[in-house]
Amino acid sequence: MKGGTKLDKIYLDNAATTKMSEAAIKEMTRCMNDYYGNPSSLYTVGQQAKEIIEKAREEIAGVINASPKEIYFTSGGSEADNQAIITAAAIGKRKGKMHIVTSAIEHHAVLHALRRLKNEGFEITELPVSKEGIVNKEDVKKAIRDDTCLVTVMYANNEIGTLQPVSEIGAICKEKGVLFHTDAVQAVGHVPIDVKAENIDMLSASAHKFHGPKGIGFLYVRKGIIVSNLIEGGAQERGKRAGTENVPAISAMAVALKEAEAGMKENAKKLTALRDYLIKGLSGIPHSALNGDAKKRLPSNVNFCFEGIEGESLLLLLDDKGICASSGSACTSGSLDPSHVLLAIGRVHDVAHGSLRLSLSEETTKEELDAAIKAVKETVEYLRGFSPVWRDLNAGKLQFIL
Amino acid sequence: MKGGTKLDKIYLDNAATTKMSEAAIKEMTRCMNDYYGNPSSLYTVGQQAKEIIEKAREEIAGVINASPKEIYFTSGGSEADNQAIITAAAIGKRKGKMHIVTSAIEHHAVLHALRRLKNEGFEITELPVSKEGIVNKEDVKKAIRDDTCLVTVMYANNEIGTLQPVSEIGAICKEKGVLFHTDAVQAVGHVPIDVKAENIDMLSASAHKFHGPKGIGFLYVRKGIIVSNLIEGGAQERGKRAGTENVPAISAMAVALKEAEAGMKENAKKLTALRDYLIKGLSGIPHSALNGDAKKRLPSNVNFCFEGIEGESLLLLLDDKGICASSGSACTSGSLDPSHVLLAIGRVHDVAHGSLRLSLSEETTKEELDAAIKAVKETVEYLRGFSPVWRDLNAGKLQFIL
Amino acid sequence: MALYSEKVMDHFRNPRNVGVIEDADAVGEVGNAKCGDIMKMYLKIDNDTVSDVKFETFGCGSAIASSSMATELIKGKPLSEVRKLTNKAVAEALDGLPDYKMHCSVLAEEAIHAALDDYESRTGKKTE
Amino acid sequence: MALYSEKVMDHFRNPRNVGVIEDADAVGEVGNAKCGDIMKMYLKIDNDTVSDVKFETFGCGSAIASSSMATELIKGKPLSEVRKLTNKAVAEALDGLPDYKMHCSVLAEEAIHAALDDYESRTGKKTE
Ligand SMILES: Cc1ncc(COP(=O)(O)O)c(C=O)c1O
Ligand SMILES: Cc1ncc(COP(=O)(O)O)c(C=O)c1O
Repeated sequence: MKGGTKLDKIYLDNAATTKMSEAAIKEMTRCMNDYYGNPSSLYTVGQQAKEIIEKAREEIAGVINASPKEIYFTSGGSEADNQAIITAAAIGKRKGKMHIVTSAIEHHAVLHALRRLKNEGFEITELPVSKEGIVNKEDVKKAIRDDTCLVTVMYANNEIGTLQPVSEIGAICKEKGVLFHTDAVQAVGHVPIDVKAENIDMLSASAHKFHGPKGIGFLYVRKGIIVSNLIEGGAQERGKRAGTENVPAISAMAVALKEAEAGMKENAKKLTALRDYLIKGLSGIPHSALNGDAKKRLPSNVNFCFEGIEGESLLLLLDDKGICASSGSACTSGSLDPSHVLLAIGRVHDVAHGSLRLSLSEETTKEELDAAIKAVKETVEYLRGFSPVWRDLNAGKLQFIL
Repeated sequence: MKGGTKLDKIYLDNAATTKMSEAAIKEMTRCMNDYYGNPSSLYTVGQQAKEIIEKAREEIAGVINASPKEIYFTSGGSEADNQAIITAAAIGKRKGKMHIVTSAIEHHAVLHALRRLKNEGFEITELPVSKEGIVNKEDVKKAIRDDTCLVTVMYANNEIGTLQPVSEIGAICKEKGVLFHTDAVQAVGHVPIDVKAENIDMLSASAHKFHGPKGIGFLYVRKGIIVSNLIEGGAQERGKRAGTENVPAISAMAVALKEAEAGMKENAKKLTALRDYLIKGLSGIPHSALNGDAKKRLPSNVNFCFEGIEGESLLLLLDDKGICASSGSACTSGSLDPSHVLLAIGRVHDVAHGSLRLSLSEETTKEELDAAIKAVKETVEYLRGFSPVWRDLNAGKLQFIL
Repeated sequence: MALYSEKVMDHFRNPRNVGVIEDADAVGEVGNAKCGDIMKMYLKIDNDTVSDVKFETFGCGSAIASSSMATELIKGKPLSEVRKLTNKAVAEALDGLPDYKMHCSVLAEEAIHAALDDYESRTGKKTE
Repeated sequence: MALYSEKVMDHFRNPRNVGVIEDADAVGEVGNAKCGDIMKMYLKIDNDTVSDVKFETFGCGSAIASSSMATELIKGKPLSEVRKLTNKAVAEALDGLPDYKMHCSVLAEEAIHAALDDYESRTGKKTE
């Protein structure tokens, strides 16, 4: 059960952020009230807080088969991504290895951190993805050079939900002796992860993606890798991440993650059925197409393109009908470019503008999806009704792409 | 009124971290329950969250006389300090100005961020402080060179509570055209701050120091200064700080800060009286000394050195008596060096090891201080009872310093 | 604090003059799907006055609202006045647009000017 | 998870053999105030056996506990055995110390060895 007031909204933007679970809110509140001591202090009140975060660290480590000392708490997924990347870059630089392999569909946190490295002299190879949105492991193998210091490929894509061949890439990196980081922000708490079995050297996660609090996440770094600081200062997190520890959020993150783990199998089964139901329903809209692989995708993710309409107007009208959705990358940033992910899977600009991401949670019901399907159908039809593009397509002046 | 269960402890470590106020906990809980939408989303649920953070931004800006666009939310004081420093460094580097002026008593977040810059080729001038722990503004003036890109001097010291001549330094920096950053983590919410009147270009703050939540803070950057990203990624915070916004913590921080502002005058008066009462009480212990200026200090801060004993054992025994205190810089880090702040004010190692910081909150009572004074007296006496140093001092084999 | 003003949302939700004029005296189309915005204006012109106007738009909320508002601003107006319509007027009539959406009002201005140009080239008349 | 083991806290809170032996047969003092730890051991020796021991310590919790435990470990023991006391034995008897506090147990070992050295130089006897 998720906490809080039930909105009379159909919330289908769980890939952007999730509602906190009741247990996580409870834990957060408990710690805010009773465990405010500084974990770095000597006195009992502080040591109790320290115990709480170390217990959380153990629990979180357990979920991904890491050891507690390999877990560093951060303020979220973006920070974890940035720290992983500067860590690998610093190691690479020391060894004169200034080449990094990544995919064309990474989250901006990875993309922009790499862009900065590029400005500092690193060379970045961006691997293409298939039209289903999946990196080819052979491409990874071929891209790795003697001077490659890092392969960073996400676990699951945030826009189109595709699951990447992480364990295969892990095996390749291990064989070649190259560090492997995966941005698992969309995956942790949703699909089973085993950093050891999958040969993952570094992994980023963010609590608010699995019904934990915002503003907290973690970075797993395999033992033996020297972590670089992003935030310098005190000796917290074994000197690798300064700042008074966010005890309530850390503990609530652990609670949420344990809950997610406990329900993972059952939820995945339920969600996969709902997801496929939603995909089937939306496929009924003419000149539409699913983005990303139909099977190798997160159980919660559905992403469509609709020809002849533009995404923002679709979202706003869906909101009027009580449906919270996004166009892929949540962004009112002023960037008017269509998603780099949709372009990477070969959607041309015209079509990429008309995308819709619906991301489910464990609380999503079939009735909600029925309502969503109906609303999307009506709205797409309505917008096409006065779209000059749609008119031209139907008049044969333009060719249908989808 | 602060929230939560009343500990049967006397909590005198408010400089390390504070108990959240009831109102802040309430706001946090409200947002966790009802405003979980992503502020970067188009739909109503997201836009409501956006409204909440923009309202918080306005309120926070108001408290320090900044404009809302000058406020960037961070995960705390350490992150804000780091971002301020890399911002100034990037600007300096572009102009070929690679010299930075700071004080000898900065927090580790500033100190270590500067140490990193030093490794990158910056030159750092560390100004001494008086034996009262205060930077001399004339020293600042003299230290500024043609290639100085930043002066960073804290507003109030975290160990000995001394207030620095911020507005004088601000005026000098303005005159000389050098950026001025102040780590105001200990000051915000406790003493009145006006970034315009004091000519502050950048200022760091952390919510958990003023009864707000942990894991949230802010950086003020004067309009016109190009902010460098510490965390790259999404377009949040006008592209200057990536990561899904921590809506509950941001809003609770604003609530706590407004409360702090409303009570500031009254609390300062009350606390100053209590502080001076505590100082008087502890001064009764022979061969002890107040660290820091008796007047130019935070209303909540008391810091003493006791000759012939060591700080950790004092703290542990005080904890047994229900008193939560710290030795200055909260740190079980493994660093056995005495505080750089105490060394900077001229305490020799022997004495610097025996320091005690007691930091008050608005809820601290005279009765608690009486108990604390009694406990400290007894414990110091007890430890001196089997201290070979104390024996030698009394036997005249060593000379008393204090 | 909302993304768009009430006015924008009203014109987005209830766009005025949506549709096509089959026997339009002037048609203007600007933008392209690649950029995510296309506007098409259909004008009926009698006595150098816009007697009817309709639009079709492929685009975001502010593009649809800008088109709608622009049609309202020129309906019944003499061509000389229509020529003077600026994107600023459109944006102001909508109680403002976010900075990064100002180009939508520009598109509306351009669509109308394109229609006027079309009218000039069809009729040989001058509209300014 | 606590900073120190129960054993450390017990010996810190209730240090055994605290004090001075005015007519000690051997005294060892190590450490210095600059580093934050000074230990002083007073030994009474009869028949090559530690018949009594007292200590004074300026230092942190683990320094006090290490001194206390060390005195317990050597009390009543023949000097040859006392000589063999290692810091590891002290730390183990305390159920362990945090890594960065291990030097406290080293100091305890050194203080006792210093006392034995003092005894040797006073008496000319060998203690190993
Ligand atoms: C003066 C000063 N600066 C910076 C910090 C760092 O703040 P935070 O722990 O919130 O990162 C602190 C407190 O720890 C402080 O007292
Ligand atoms: C794949 C991926 N990486 C990184 C992030 C960044 O996480 P956060 O917003 O918690 O910093 C997100 C979500 O925003 C994400 O989906």
